[in-house]
Amino acid sequence: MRLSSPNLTHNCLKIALFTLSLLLISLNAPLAQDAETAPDTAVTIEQAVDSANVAPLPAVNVMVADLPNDKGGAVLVSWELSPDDDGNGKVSGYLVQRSESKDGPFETAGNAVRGATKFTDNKTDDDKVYFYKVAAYFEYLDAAEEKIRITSAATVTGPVQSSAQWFNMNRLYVLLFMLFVAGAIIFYIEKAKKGDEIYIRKIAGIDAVDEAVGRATEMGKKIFYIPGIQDMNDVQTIASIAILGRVAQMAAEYDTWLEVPVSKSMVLVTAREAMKEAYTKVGRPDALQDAQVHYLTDDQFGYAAAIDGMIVREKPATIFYMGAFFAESLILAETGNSVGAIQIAGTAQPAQLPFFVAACDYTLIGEELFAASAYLSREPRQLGSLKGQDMGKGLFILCIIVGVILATLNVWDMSVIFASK
Amino acid sequence: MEMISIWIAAILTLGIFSFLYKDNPLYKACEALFVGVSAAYWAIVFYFDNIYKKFYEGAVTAEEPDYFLWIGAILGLLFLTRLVPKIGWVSRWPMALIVGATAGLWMVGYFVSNAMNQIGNTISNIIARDELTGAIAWGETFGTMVILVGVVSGLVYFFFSKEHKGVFGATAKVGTWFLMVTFGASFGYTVMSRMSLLIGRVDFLLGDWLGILR
Amino acid sequence: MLSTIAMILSAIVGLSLIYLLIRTIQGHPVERRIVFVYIGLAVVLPLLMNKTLPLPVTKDVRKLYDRLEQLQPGSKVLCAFDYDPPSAPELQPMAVAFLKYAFKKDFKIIIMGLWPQGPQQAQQAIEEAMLDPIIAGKNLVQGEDWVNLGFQSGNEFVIQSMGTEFKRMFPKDNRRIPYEDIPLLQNVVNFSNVDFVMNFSAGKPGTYEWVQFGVDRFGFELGAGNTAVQAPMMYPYLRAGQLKGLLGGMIGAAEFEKVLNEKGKASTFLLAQTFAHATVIIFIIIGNLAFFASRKKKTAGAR
Amino acid sequence: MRRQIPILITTIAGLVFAISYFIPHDPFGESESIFGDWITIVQAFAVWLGALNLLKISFEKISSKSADRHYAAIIIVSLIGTLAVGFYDGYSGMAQDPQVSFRDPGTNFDWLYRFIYTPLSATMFSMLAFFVASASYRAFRARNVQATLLLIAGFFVMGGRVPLFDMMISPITDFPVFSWFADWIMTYPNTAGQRAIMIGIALGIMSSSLRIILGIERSHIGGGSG
Repeated sequence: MRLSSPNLTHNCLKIALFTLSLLLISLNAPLAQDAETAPDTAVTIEQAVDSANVAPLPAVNVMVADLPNDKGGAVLVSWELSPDDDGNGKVSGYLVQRSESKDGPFETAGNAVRGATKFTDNKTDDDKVYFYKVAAYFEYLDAAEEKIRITSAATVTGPVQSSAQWFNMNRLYVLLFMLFVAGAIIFYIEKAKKGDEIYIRKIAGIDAVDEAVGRATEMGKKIFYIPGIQDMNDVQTIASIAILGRVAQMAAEYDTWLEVPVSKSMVLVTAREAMKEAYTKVGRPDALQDAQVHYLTDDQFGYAAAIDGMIVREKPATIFYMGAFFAESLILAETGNSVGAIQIAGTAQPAQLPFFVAACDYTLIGEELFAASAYLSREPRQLGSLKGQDMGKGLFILCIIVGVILATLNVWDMSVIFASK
Repeated sequence: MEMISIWIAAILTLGIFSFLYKDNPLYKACEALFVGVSAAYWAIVFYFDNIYKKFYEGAVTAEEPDYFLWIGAILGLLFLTRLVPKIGWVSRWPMALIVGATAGLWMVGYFVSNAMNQIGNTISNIIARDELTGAIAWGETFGTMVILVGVVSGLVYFFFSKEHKGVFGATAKVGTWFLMVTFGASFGYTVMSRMSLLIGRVDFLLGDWLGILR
Repeated sequence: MLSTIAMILSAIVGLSLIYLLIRTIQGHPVERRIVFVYIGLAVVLPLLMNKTLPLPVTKDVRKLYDRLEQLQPGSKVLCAFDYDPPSAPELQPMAVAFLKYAFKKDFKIIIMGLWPQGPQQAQQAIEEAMLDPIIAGKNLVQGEDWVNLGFQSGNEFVIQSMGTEFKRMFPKDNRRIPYEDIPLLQNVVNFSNVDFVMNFSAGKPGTYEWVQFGVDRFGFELGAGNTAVQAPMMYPYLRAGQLKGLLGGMIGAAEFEKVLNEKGKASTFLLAQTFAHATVIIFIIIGNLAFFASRKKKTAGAR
Repeated sequence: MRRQIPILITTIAGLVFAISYFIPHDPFGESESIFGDWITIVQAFAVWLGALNLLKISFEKISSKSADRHYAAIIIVSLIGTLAVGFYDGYSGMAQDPQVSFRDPGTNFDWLYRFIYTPLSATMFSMLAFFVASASYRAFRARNVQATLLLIAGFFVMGGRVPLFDMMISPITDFPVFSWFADWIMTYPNTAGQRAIMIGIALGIMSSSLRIILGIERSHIGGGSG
């Protein structure tokens, strides 16, 4: 498991070691935040009786560089710990200072806690040149409870200039993979538009639709179709309406009452249109009544309670739940189950899927909802996208298998091209 | 005052709970109160933390006003045209901005975090070793294999342009098992969550209101 | 006294479940309101017993704790409160325990919210943390030791924008003090200047968004407390290191309290949680026994 | 005009956010921030749209003498009342020195939050505990292999995350077998399953976003297929 970089782990171990010993001293000495120019040389204090009151050694190997892969305005200052920053409590933190000239005057750019080895100065001007110093300091309270800070000497590093980059090289592989998937999706959409056949596998829940509608017809009972509680801007609702079109067609053929209670006015309009189209397709536009699609309420629990009542009163033979569902899923599924209806559900809400799987006869899981909608509507956009996404999945599966084999044989760690920051 | 406040909160709590017996006017009244108060709560917070603090003080009263913010406010006002059906179509402009920006941000965000990084983490030496001693960590090795099999078979299950037959079909079947265990875990956690919420309310009723806890 | 009565009552209630089982197998499932009564009792009775239970600390909680322990005094921690009152029973104990720990360790806390209710929940958590005598003795100052930046609308776009500049999204803090005048925020420009980010999340926007549009773009370290509904979805992130640790639901909160050694609400709820789970498990078993019994009858009848 | 401009806005906004991930340099870096500002403001107005719409619908209900007009009246009164309290607290707090926020403890708005909003919203969701229990009794059946696996996994996670089963076996062993197993399920099979779902969803989002940016998908601006 790669949880952290080796450098970080190393530092973390170090930090953990002296955390305890430092805690006592630092409890009453929060770091100073105010900007002030610290002296260049070590300060000696007359009252300093404690050996700890001698200035700590400075940070070593200070490096400055433009922060890479950014839009400019930032310099990364890094250093190695002061030899005194090793758990004996002689370092309270680091003071980073900067100047536009090598000789100063230096102003505070920021503070870093002890054990830290870098600081990002986000307030630079890309047109200017900067010099930096990193000093270690020790802070304590004197007898009068005054905060005393002793700062180490520091050497000047620089010059450095920040700049913006035109391409974030860390993200090159992301771009390549995205272009592949995007290309595949567009290619297959175009292909489907031209009328080329795109195969989609059978989906269990969809095969059961015929049976479920047939059963309602035999029993002379109603069919309920619940399109979820999201508006038309949710792709799940869009997919649901496409499936509704198909169900409505069957219901029209069998002359079975199909009822669609909705919770958003936009969905009401769209669902009506889809139903009209379906009934017209089978040549029975007059059979459709306005009352078949009706609005209940926008409110989540109000909607669930109203449908609950309908289910108990009317005892439908078949209930479809297709679309975006939230906490109301289990209330609906339980009630439907209690009247013995055949229930077919489909949603891409991972948290609600368990309830549908446990309480319904068939459940379209996640992407199956979209696949079902493409399968039934045969719309080129949906078919092409589905196929293009499959190409992406195929590529990923291939990469995983090849990558794991290579990694296990210690040939090449392929994960580096996926792990992008 | 504290006493009265707690009584009010307790009555509202019981009012909502009365729905468990059956739908009734008290519940409906509490629900209406909830709808009204929460809509106004949101409106107030968005007004002071955004419209006032970000826009008004940034673009109107600031010493160096950021005139770009005016465009945001105008787009926001266009959104309100939805209330007037005749000119409601202009609300599509701000809508287009949000939908477009979300699409752009998500396209990359989901792809990087939920696809690329997850694939990258799945690709690893299946023989896991202890970080300190270098000995083979059998538990972790087995776990890594479980994840590998689960991810691959799950992806195969969500593969739609090939029929689930033969080896491919069998793999997909394994995929459904993993999905079911995942949903089971989710189910258990959801139950846990719902129970916690109830415990929170009962703690309020018994503790803060009736004062019989501790 | 109350505790003894509660114990006796729960024994009686437990026995009555057998009756329920028989009724159900006979094909007369009880009404849902009776089930409601059982759940009510399963929560009320254990709360009256006032007992705590031993709880092993899972490694996801331990991981977060270990990471927090490595932070030095003075470390700046950004705390995003992304939840509302309904999820408070799960998340508030985490937030309180975390704040107590953080203040004791002298972390500098920067609070913000992507949910409008978040900063208000944060105020309540701070109020409670300040009651701790050790913390009260520190005389913490708003603006120097902690700051509440309030809420900003825009969901994931707020995180995205904060990657460049916090100030752009939070020009003033909760008390309308300008960003640049707040001592704690001197030299804090964006995520590169904070040492750790902690997120308490009940949904969307929340940890999902913080990982996608924060961690994976700007490379900070993130720990999270989640509602149990959301927690299972975070495990892939946890394993890939996109999350440094995870507290899941009230149980996660109780474990966190245990590992931080802060006695809080979550630990006292453990017994009630256990009873509630047991009741649900028993109901599933009863329901399924009845289901199989009826199926057997049906197949026998068909023959 | 009605169609073209929204499509153009969608495409530009989408491209800015997608491209700036790869190209941090201006104009992408800066325009991303500017767009971000606008979006936060538009979303704030969207919330106001919701509140005003609620008012409008409630007034309509009253004027049409609908059956639930009494509840509509409660909505109107509580909405306007809360707004009044909020505005009063917000503006009077600004006039004080030091300034007090409307969400600070002790304000009227905070009182509304603690004693009206909190109990109502929290209780609303806590009712799900009852529904989940009754659903598990009456509807959650091991009706097929899939549902069986689901219930078994749920069983172990539910029982293992609390010290329930482990206390039962405590006379035999001190090792928390069940909580260990629940943890194992979460860490390995759950991670695998969630990851497969995640990758699938990521590809789905990628393709729908692509269609939106390219203007192939236009349902958000009230148009069907392109």
